Amino acid sequence: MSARPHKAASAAEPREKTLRAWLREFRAELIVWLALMLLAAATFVLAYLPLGPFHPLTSMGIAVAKALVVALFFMHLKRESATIRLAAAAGLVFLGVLFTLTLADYLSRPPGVELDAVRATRAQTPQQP
Amino acid sequence: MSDIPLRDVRLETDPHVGFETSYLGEGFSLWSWLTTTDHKRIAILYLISTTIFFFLGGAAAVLIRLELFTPQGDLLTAEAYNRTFTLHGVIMVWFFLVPVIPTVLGNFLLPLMIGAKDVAFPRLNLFSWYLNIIGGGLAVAAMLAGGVDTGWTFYTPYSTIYSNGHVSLTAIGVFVAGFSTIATGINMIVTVHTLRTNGMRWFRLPLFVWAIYATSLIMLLSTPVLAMVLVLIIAERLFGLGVFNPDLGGDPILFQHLFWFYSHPAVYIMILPGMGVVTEVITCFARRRVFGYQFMVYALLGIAVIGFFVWGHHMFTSGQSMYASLAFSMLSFLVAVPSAIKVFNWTATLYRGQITWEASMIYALGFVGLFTMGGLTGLFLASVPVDIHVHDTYFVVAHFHYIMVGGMVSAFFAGLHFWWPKITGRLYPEFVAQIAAGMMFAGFNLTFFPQFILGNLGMPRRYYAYPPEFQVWHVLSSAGAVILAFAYLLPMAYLLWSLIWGKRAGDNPWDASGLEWQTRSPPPKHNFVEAPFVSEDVYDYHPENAPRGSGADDRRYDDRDIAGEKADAAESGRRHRAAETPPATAQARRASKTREPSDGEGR
Amino acid sequence: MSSTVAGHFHDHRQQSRANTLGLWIFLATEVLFFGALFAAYLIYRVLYPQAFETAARETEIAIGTLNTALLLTSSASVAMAVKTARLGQRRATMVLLGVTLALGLGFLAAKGFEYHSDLTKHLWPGSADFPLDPPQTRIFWALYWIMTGIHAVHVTAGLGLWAVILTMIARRSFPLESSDKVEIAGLYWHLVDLVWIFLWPILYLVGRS
Amino acid sequence: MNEPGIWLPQASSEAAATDTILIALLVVSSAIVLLVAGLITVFAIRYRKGSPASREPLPSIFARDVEFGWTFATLGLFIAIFAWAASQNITLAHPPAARMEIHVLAKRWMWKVEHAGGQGEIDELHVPAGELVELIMQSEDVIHSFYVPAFRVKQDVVPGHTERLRFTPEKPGTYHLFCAEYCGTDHSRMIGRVVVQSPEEFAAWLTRQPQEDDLAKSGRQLFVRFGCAGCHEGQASVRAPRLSGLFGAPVQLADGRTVTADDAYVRDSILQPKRDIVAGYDPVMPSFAGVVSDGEIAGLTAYIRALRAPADGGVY
Repeated sequence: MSARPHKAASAAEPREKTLRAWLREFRAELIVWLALMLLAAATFVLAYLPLGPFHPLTSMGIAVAKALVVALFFMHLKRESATIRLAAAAGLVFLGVLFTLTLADYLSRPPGVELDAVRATRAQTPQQP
Repeated sequence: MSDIPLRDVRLETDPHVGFETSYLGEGFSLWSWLTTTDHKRIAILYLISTTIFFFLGGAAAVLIRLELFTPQGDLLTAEAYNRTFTLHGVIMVWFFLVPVIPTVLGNFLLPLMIGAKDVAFPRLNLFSWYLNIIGGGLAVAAMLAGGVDTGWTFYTPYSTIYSNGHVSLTAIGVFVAGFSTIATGINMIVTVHTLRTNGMRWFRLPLFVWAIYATSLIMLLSTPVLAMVLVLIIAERLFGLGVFNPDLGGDPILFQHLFWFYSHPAVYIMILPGMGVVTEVITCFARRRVFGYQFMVYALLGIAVIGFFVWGHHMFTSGQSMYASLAFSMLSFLVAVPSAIKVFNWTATLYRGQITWEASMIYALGFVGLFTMGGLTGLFLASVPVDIHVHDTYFVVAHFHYIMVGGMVSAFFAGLHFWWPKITGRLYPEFVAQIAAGMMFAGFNLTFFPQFILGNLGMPRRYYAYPPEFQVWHVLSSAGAVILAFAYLLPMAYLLWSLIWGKRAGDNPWDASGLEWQTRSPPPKHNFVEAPFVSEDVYDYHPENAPRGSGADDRRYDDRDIAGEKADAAESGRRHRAAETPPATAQARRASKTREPSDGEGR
Repeated sequence: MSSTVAGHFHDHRQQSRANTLGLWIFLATEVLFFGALFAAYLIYRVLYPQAFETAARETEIAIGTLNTALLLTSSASVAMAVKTARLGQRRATMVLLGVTLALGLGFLAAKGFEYHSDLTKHLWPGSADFPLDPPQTRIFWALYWIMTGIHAVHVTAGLGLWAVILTMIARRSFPLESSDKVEIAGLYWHLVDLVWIFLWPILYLVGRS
Repeated sequence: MNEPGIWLPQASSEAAATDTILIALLVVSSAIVLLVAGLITVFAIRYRKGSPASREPLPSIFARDVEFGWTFATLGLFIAIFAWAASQNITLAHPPAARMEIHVLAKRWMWKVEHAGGQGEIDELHVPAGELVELIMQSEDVIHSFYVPAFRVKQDVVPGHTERLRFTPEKPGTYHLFCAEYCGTDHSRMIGRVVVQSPEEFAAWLTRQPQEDDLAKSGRQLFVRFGCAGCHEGQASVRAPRLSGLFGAPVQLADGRTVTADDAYVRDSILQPKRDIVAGYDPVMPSFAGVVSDGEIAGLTAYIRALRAPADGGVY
């Protein structure tokens, strides 16, 4: 994303900046912005389609894509040093640990042990596994 | 005790080097202390505040032990007892055990040990102290206003629906103190990453710096989850936003998952700095390099990482699924392995050393013994069937007190005594200190070993009245507590005494290796008159009558390596001196000149 | 000029590296701070899928989507502001930060309006006449109020930060090109946007098909 | 039950299994502690400052091999202990059907036990020896924990969950029952007894129990448990109105009104005692709102209704 350096980069650039010059200067950011808006629109549309069990998969997939776009381009993670990338990843890794081990408890509860409210709701909706 | 051979301590002979030119000398007004950004002064502020919290929590502990002297509760009512043990838990965990070593010894020594002028974000460091004080103030205010009776674990639904104590005020206090810990963590990690002096490679860092680094990792990755759990408690109590409310289908076990995801790594936040201090003290007073330096570093990082996988062993009896319990039990056994490695390495460090018994060495070896017992009883609690029997009994109370009081508090006292000459420029009275250390070790064992037996007999935790057959063990424990209380008061007395009447310590009274001992004590404001240069490995000790050879622990750099480092150090020294204009007086430069390693003639 | 190299750093590069690393570590703590909430949401969504879908249908999807657009655009304007700040273009940076402030305030205004309409529909879990049937829907709405509430607090903090930086640039109290204030605040703002990127699908788009 | 020893009797089959692992861990741990403490003292004496012992540096390979050695030794030892401890749990994965199911209701500061035949007990549990018993436990308010040290079993009772605890009592006798999870003010009073009887005795005991629980009798126990007896009975220091013969009689109130003491009056004076105060008494009674549940108020009212004869303060 190397934007061409603007000619008169001094503080007193000409007052009325032409739109085309402005677009050319921020070409990179505008492309990224457009990508984000498209992804947002996509996830919005997909939410209304009858995807059934695939809903969480698609909505989370697109959200992760948007997050990566913002992190890599807007937050310049692409050119940061390894330590900073490690710091960025550390939060997510240990969040993953919290998710997986907590889910391990809830998903592996045998039929007799789960919450009473859960047993009640599962009794009412037989087609739910 | 007096015939034990002691190192004859080299005193500071030069009268006018010392107080005036040190970090303590440049202004003693209240304002200069309250707005200081000097990491050494902030360490002193933390030392004062954590000591006050320590004696506040300790007073609650004495009350509890006196109450349990008799089977039927007669000193306190049930309500008052519940609020007392909650006060003891909250104050000790969040305002003494978690902050004390990283903020007192860590703040003071880390920049010195890596040759930096200050921590990376000095103002954030001061802000962290203020957060700690505000949080502590709120928690103490909640206690004075009537206290909390939920225990320091705040288990729902009791804490959110049924408790009528000041839960929200305490939760806000702890929430604020949590951000103080996060601020310290950020400061320490960035300092170690960016401010190491030239030659201070990662594997030349002293193990105390590694311990603080590993602790900061845990602080940063676990405290936010505690902050959110406290927000959820406050949201449910004040605004009725019941996330854990069983009537709505909420699950109190989910609260326990989120709470223990913080609270188990928190116990590693408490013990890792202690391990770092103990390594420094044992290597100095055994005059030997640490045994297996790289294994010790990987053990520290191993504990920090695996410590996040094991929290489920607090919930074996809570209705957590049996398969998850087995998984957590397995991971809990794994996390015990690095601790075992460290204990064996400390013991091996003593092999073929020149061991002397200064007070800090007594505390350090006491730490190794008591931490071993604490860690091994952790194995009992990690195996599911045994934990089902002894969970929530005094066996657990004894286990975590062995690690926290026997381990961490002994390590803190070891560090306090070891670096006292560096912090204050004064020497404490050695003989009295040895008596206090021995008394603390004896008092501790008398207090908490009977509680293992109580736990095995089934005495539950947090009972203020108990069946009469447990009384004999409680009487022993309460007697031990009195000795322990006295053993804690003694150091406070003679350390304060030494501030005025103590002998003046030189730069390096213990003849220890490490950058902090190469500058003056108490150190000047910017720590070093000229940037120190590191060329040898860390812990450059070797026993008195041992030849310097090619042995495993005397690894020498070959000449090409040393020449290369001297070249780039000279170049960076020139660049550094150009950027720095300290008013270096003649004596300051002479006193802090890098001391030549004394070949073979050691004291 | 307050942004010259602080005493204890050797040079500017070391100081800005320290600031960036420190901020990224703070972002990791923020990820875990919101992460605990996402963990609670994940568990309850797995336990009560039906109740969460009936509850999520009641959220104001129009305002939610508008807010997403506003925040994404403000993220772009911040990225531009960081670029112009590094190039020292003072006027362009001030304009872009002004746009960011406007978008942020728009977000808060829309959020306020949405909260108002939620309250008129008694969607507050504490209230007696909570309209939705299975009690677990109250857990969804409790999470909704806590998540969006704390996120709004972070947005407000971010806007405060931008306002301070904007006035400092206006008063020329620090050299624009050599300071990384704008970049550091930008990183924080992008995180606030990242959190919303995940909040929006799980709170508003659930149960729409 | 109360001979002070150092080890608990093994009163259930689980106790024997758990104790073997406990003792094994005790042996291993004391071995390691003695090893470490022994080495430290030996080194401290042998290598004290100025002692003649040799200080040759250790050969480098020696350091590395020893390090790997004890790393994998401890790893292997710990995994072995885990496998052994876990094996005992795996057998619980698919449990045999328990013939005897007892319902336990935990509520703030008492255990309500109900046997299959409807016999009710408070803070007591009678079980036959040698038979697999399954407790089906629920909590009415906060988290409690059913803990019988002599059986080495413990199970938290979490509100919103139905917890199951399975054990086989072996040795007849009376054992402690504790609440192990902190549950509020009288957490330490929420204790009781587990009585293990031979099957014949147990069957006899079952028949002697009244089939359906006598409400007034449980009301009496509540009357004592909540401390009402402390003031409303005998020569209490606090002046409080006598309740015998109260039910159905008119009551003169401090503000001049007279009301008949019916169910509603008893209920109100329990929940909001300050509302209508009996003439001649000062308003010292604490409110029991949130402490006493509706079921208990019904029990207390039944008990007060039974207090007809004014003589000695009531029928037990």
